[in-house]
Amino acid sequence: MLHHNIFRATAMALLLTSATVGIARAEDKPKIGGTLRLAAASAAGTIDPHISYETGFYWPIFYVLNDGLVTFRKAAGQPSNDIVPDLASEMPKISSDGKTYTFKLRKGVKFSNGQEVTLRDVVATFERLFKVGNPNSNLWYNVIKGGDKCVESPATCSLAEGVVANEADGTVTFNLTQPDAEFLYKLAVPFGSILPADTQASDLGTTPSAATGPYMITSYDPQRGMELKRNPEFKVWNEDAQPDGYVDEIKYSFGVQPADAVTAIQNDQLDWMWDSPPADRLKEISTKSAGQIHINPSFATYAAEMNTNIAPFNNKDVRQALNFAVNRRAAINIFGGPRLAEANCQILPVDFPGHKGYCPYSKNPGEKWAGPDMEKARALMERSGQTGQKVTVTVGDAGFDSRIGTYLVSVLNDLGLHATLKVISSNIQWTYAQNSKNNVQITVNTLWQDYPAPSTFLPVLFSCGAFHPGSDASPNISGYCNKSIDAKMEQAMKAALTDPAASIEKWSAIDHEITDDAPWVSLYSPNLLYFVSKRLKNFTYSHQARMIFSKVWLD
Amino acid sequence: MSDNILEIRDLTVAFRTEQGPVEILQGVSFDVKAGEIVSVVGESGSGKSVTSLAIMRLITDPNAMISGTIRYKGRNLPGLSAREMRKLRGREIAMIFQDPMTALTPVHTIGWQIAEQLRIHFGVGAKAARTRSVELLGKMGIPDPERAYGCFPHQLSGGMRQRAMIAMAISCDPAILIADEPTTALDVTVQAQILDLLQDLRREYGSSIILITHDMGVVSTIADRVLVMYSGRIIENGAKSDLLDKPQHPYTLGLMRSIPPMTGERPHRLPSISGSPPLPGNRPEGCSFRPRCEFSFSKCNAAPPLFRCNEQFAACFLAENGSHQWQRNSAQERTGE
Amino acid sequence: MLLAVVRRAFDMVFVMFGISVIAFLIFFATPGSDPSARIAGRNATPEMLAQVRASFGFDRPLYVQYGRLMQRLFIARDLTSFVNRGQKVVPAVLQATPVTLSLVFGAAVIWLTAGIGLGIVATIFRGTVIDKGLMLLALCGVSMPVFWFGSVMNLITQSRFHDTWLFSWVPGLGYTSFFESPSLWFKTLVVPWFTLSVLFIGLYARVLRASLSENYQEDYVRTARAKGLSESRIMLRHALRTSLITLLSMFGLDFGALVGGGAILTEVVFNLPGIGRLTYQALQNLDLPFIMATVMYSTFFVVLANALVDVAHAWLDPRVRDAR
Amino acid sequence: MTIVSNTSAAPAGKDKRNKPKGPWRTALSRLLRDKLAVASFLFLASIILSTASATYYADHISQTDPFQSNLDGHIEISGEPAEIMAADSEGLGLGVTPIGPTWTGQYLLGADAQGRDVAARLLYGGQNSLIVAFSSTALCLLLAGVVGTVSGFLGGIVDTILSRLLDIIWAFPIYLLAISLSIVLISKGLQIGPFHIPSNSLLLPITIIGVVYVPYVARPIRGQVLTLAKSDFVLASVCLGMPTARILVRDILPNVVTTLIVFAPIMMSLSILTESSLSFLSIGVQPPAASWGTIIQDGQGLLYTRPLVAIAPGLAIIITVLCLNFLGDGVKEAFDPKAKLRVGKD
Repeated sequence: MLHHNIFRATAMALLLTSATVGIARAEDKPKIGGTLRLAAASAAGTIDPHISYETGFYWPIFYVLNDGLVTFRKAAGQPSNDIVPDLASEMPKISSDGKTYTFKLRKGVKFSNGQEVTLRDVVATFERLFKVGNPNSNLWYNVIKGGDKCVESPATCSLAEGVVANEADGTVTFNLTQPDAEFLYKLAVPFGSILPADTQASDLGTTPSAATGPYMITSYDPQRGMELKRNPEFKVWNEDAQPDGYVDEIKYSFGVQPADAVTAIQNDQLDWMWDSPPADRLKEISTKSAGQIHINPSFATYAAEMNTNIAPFNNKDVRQALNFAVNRRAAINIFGGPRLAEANCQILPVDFPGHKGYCPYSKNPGEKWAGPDMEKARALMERSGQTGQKVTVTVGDAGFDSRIGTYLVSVLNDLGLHATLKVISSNIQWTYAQNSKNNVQITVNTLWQDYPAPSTFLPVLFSCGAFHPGSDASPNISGYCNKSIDAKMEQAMKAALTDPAASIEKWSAIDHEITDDAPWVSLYSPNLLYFVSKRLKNFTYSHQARMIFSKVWLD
Repeated sequence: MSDNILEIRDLTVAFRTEQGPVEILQGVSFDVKAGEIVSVVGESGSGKSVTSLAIMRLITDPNAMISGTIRYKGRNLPGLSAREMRKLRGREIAMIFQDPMTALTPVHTIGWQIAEQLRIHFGVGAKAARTRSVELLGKMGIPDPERAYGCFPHQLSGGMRQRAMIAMAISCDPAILIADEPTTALDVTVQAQILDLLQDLRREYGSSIILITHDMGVVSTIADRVLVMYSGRIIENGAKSDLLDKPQHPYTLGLMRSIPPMTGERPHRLPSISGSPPLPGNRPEGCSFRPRCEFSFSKCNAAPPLFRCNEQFAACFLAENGSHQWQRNSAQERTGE
Repeated sequence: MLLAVVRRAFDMVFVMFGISVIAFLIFFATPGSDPSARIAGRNATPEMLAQVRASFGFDRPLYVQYGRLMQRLFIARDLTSFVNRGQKVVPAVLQATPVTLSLVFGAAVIWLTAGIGLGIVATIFRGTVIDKGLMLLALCGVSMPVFWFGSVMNLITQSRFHDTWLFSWVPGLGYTSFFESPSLWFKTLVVPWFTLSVLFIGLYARVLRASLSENYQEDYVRTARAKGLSESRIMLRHALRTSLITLLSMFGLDFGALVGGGAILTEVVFNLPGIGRLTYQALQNLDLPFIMATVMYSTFFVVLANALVDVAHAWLDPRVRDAR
Repeated sequence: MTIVSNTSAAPAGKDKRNKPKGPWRTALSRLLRDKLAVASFLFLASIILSTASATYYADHISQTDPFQSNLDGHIEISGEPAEIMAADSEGLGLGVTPIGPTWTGQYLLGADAQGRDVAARLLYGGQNSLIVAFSSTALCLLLAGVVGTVSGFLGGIVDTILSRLLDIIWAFPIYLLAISLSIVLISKGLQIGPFHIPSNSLLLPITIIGVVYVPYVARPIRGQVLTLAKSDFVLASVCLGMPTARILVRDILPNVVTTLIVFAPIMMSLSILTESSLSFLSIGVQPPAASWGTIIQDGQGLLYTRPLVAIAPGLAIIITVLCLNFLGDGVKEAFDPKAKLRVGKD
């Protein structure tokens, strides 16, 4: 059986490299027009692109609405991780010290409200990031000169020194306080969307912003849905950055439960669903509607974060014991079976830049996980002297979390701990788990990339600076603080400016080192399964924008 | 016999119980003549009400077994179809009940309830039914009948309710009116008015009235003929004057004794019949009054048939050969001489 | 009379005030319900949190926060969600109302008709096998968890027998407005209507059966028979007419509670975007403005239903009318 | 002018020669004569017994730990090995389906999404469902009895405050209140003085369900006590100078207790239904502990492939509640036929 599974896993890996399982035949001719019907169980809050951090949910929408100076290439597979010029007419000129970036603004691009995109809008956009309290303004954008001041007093934010427009030659120059290898990524994500200068300096909430992309939002009601129509002002300026859309309208319905969405897609009443199809429908759709399924790897790690500051997980032996004991295959079975996830022992997701297969917590330690090792686990538990400790597994109530939690409880009990499960609203789970005051011992989360660089995982989740005791905003949930690793991360960041390849090597080493310390039990990298209607063609999966809404057409 | 409007023969009503059938009525027979007021007296549980309900075929208990004949104008009521019987009820034979509070539907106005009956039996329109109902209420001596028409039962006094009840009963001009203890729930003064009303009705419409009561005073006021019931049987039957003067059955005598004298000094304590009537399932052998009877003798171990004594009938072996000593005594006692 | 109305109104306001305070306290006492962190976003610093807290007034004393919330809910009517920022609460509640009304109205028609029908039939056949069978069925209806029954109905109509002629007409779950497509509106609601009404059919049939058999013991039914009325007329115009008063008071309270979000489980199971589901989502998201709005809305209907039932009771039952 | 004897004759001739018994003994003997009620009681007892045997069942018959996930295991069915969680091989091979009913000792009713034996969980879940129902009913009746009696008997300001409080809880839609309390309490547990009830304790659903139904019982009891307190015999006792406590114990409490007894089965059936609803919304009994409601919730995710996981606990609930309702009818008839019981439900 085991052998059989391994065989299947390899077969799957082969399949995955082809990125999509649904077969788009060459003779399918592009069609223009029609309404693309999307559905999700619920909306996800504000649609202010400077505020919404819904990387999976709203960012793919923002990518067809708005443009930054640069963006990720709208393409399938690895090329989608590349940065291409967007509202800038070419890639920026970077000074040799890496502290100034000069962009030439493209001429003649208009917002959906008819105004032209001007240098003033660019400047205003970056000031607005601070004014509206962009979630990363203090982490990403404070590298811009004047940024730290803006973080302190957002209302009066001025980036007069940081973002300098030169009306004469139509360029804008960013002055940074220090070199930043990932600055372009930070401009390429939707936070960098250029909005009109007169956009209100507070959360837009449910009011759509002016668009530069092929579509614009015409209505948004979080209880019901969202409607996107063609932006009449849009003309293609760079096919790679912002291609025109095929469909005329996109209609996103909220409040559609996954099971109902599956049925609706089967009946051709919907074209695409955000949520994963429920586990008990997988068999049915994979036999009946195999051609409508697209499975793609995602840059995410599903992991159980352990609190390294309180018992019993302040004991490395216990953390490693749990790592040895957890059967990743079992977790994958909960998630929907071996086709939908790949076992992972380390922090960086499978295939992510810097990921080098490494699994010390396996029957036969090696590059890949090969099965749990209960003997080692028990031995480590024995050594730790923590047997009998009480553990509460705190998980959110959405998705598979509570079921994985149940499984973890069962493993912890097997190891001789006294484990109980605590399910809380998934809406508060993320902040609740972060606050060290709540003494969460172990929790589970899916950690997604922001952009394709190891720094979106490692420093954000494991640096000493990312741990704020007693705060709801402390993404280093493990409370893991290791000065030597902090120093190494610093070095890796620096290296990225000069020698990207060496930097990646460094990140890989850090990844492995943290994995050895076991602040997490990484379980797997989930694959994204998209179930689409028969008439949806040219499904294009980008690592950044997921299904590119402007690329699909309807038969 | 042709002037008998109602002839009842051998009416027996029994209920199936866990202990076997229990006879509530044991072969009741009597006649009612046109225009006659027949009063049925007896203690509670003697079978008076069951008799009246049996005539109306209103015993709905599925465990009831009814036998005997009830001839109304020659038609045997138990043999009629439910539909025919329904046409008769309220139209030919009407009934008024003891407690006018509970006997009227609380959620309809009394006017509506009277009109309902008129509309059912005569098919008259709403307006005509209303006019007639108001008229009837007026005839019953209800002041301001227009207002009373729109009143709900609980808004009227007991006497008014009973008048309304009677108005309803006579609305279709029935040939027989069965009044089941119509005055029990009322004040003494109102009782007299209601009894006057019943007498007026007989005079005006010529209806026969079967008046069921346990009150000898009521009997002496208006009855033409009296039936005395005890434990499911008629034990004495005779014209009022005869029966009151010369009761043939010791039980009747007992009843008479319990009436306080009309004149003279009231006795300190009214004499009463000792003991209580037997339960229907638990009757003694022979005469069921025997255990309470001060005159009982060996013959009483057998059930006495109705003996004729002039125009009176009595189910007592003492009456087998005409009147007896105790009768005279009782008559003297009654008049207080 | 005026005094009674004023008193009644005062009672209503008092109860609603009490409930709003309880709901407010319940949710402000919850750890993690402080929306600042969610509003501030994923990687917010403690300083940013403090800013958000100040700008939303979360650092003010509780009674000030309560006052502000109420002011924005009832007077300014511009209260917005903490989760879906910018979304106004009042229009969302108003939008959900027709869904709940559609569900409850339809179910009410079914349960009144069937409940009264069953009650009458059982009374007519009282003591027989038919009576016992119907009452057993009614009791089963009362004993079923509504969400479970809904799931089973879904399983039958959406999956197992969906491809048969019997249920092929059943559309997928969700709600279509009556004005969009009356026929689809009807089709989507048939199964939820039935599911929601089953419990009440059982309840009403049992109550009516008990009340009618009680009435049949009453003297006035005998009077009605003595009047020569037909059995059906006695049943409908006399016995039932009297029982309806009890039934209608029950109905008023049930209807009020359901319109006020009591159909929460049915709405969740059938994914109907009504008040119940709105409330449930708000509770799950700990979205305080929505919770307050939906709780106040529900309470309003429950309290109103109570008041209306009192009035209707007096109107229908002349005895009560005169008693006051 | 009336006949003196006033013995009423009962036409059916029942209840003759009754020796004077205490009212409760009379009621009990009446209850014992109600065959349906007795049968329901026996059936309930057998349900309780079988849930009590859960440990035995798990150890000796199903031979699995119903609280231990078993996502990667095998069993033997008639000699053939079978995967408990079988990854599907047809089509694209997506999805993992738990083993279905084997109708043998192991996995009699199949496995749930965690590969646990549904039949064994059903018994364990029944334990919790019944414990919650019993305890919350007891709590509710106790609170309602105290509040109703105190409020009705003392009157005055105490009554005003308590009745107002009851009014508010009464008007708070029952499920909303229960859900609100559950969501809040489950996220942090409950602190009563020095005692801390952790969030996954059964005491939480017990307390919540017990409390939210208090007005439904307390209000009728208050009314009853109010009537009793004004009744002639209590007034007479007061005039005779009897101590208040004695009046309470002798005249009022027996009546209150009778009402509570009549309410008990109905409240229990309500509690079971409420518990299952809360658990269905994941805010009742907390996993990995199970109740019938949580098993239904678990089964929701398997409705299409293994519907039995959700259907079986539902049937268990229906049967139990049905028995309780029959018993409730019997108890009502025996103890207080005139009692008007009607408790609102969703």
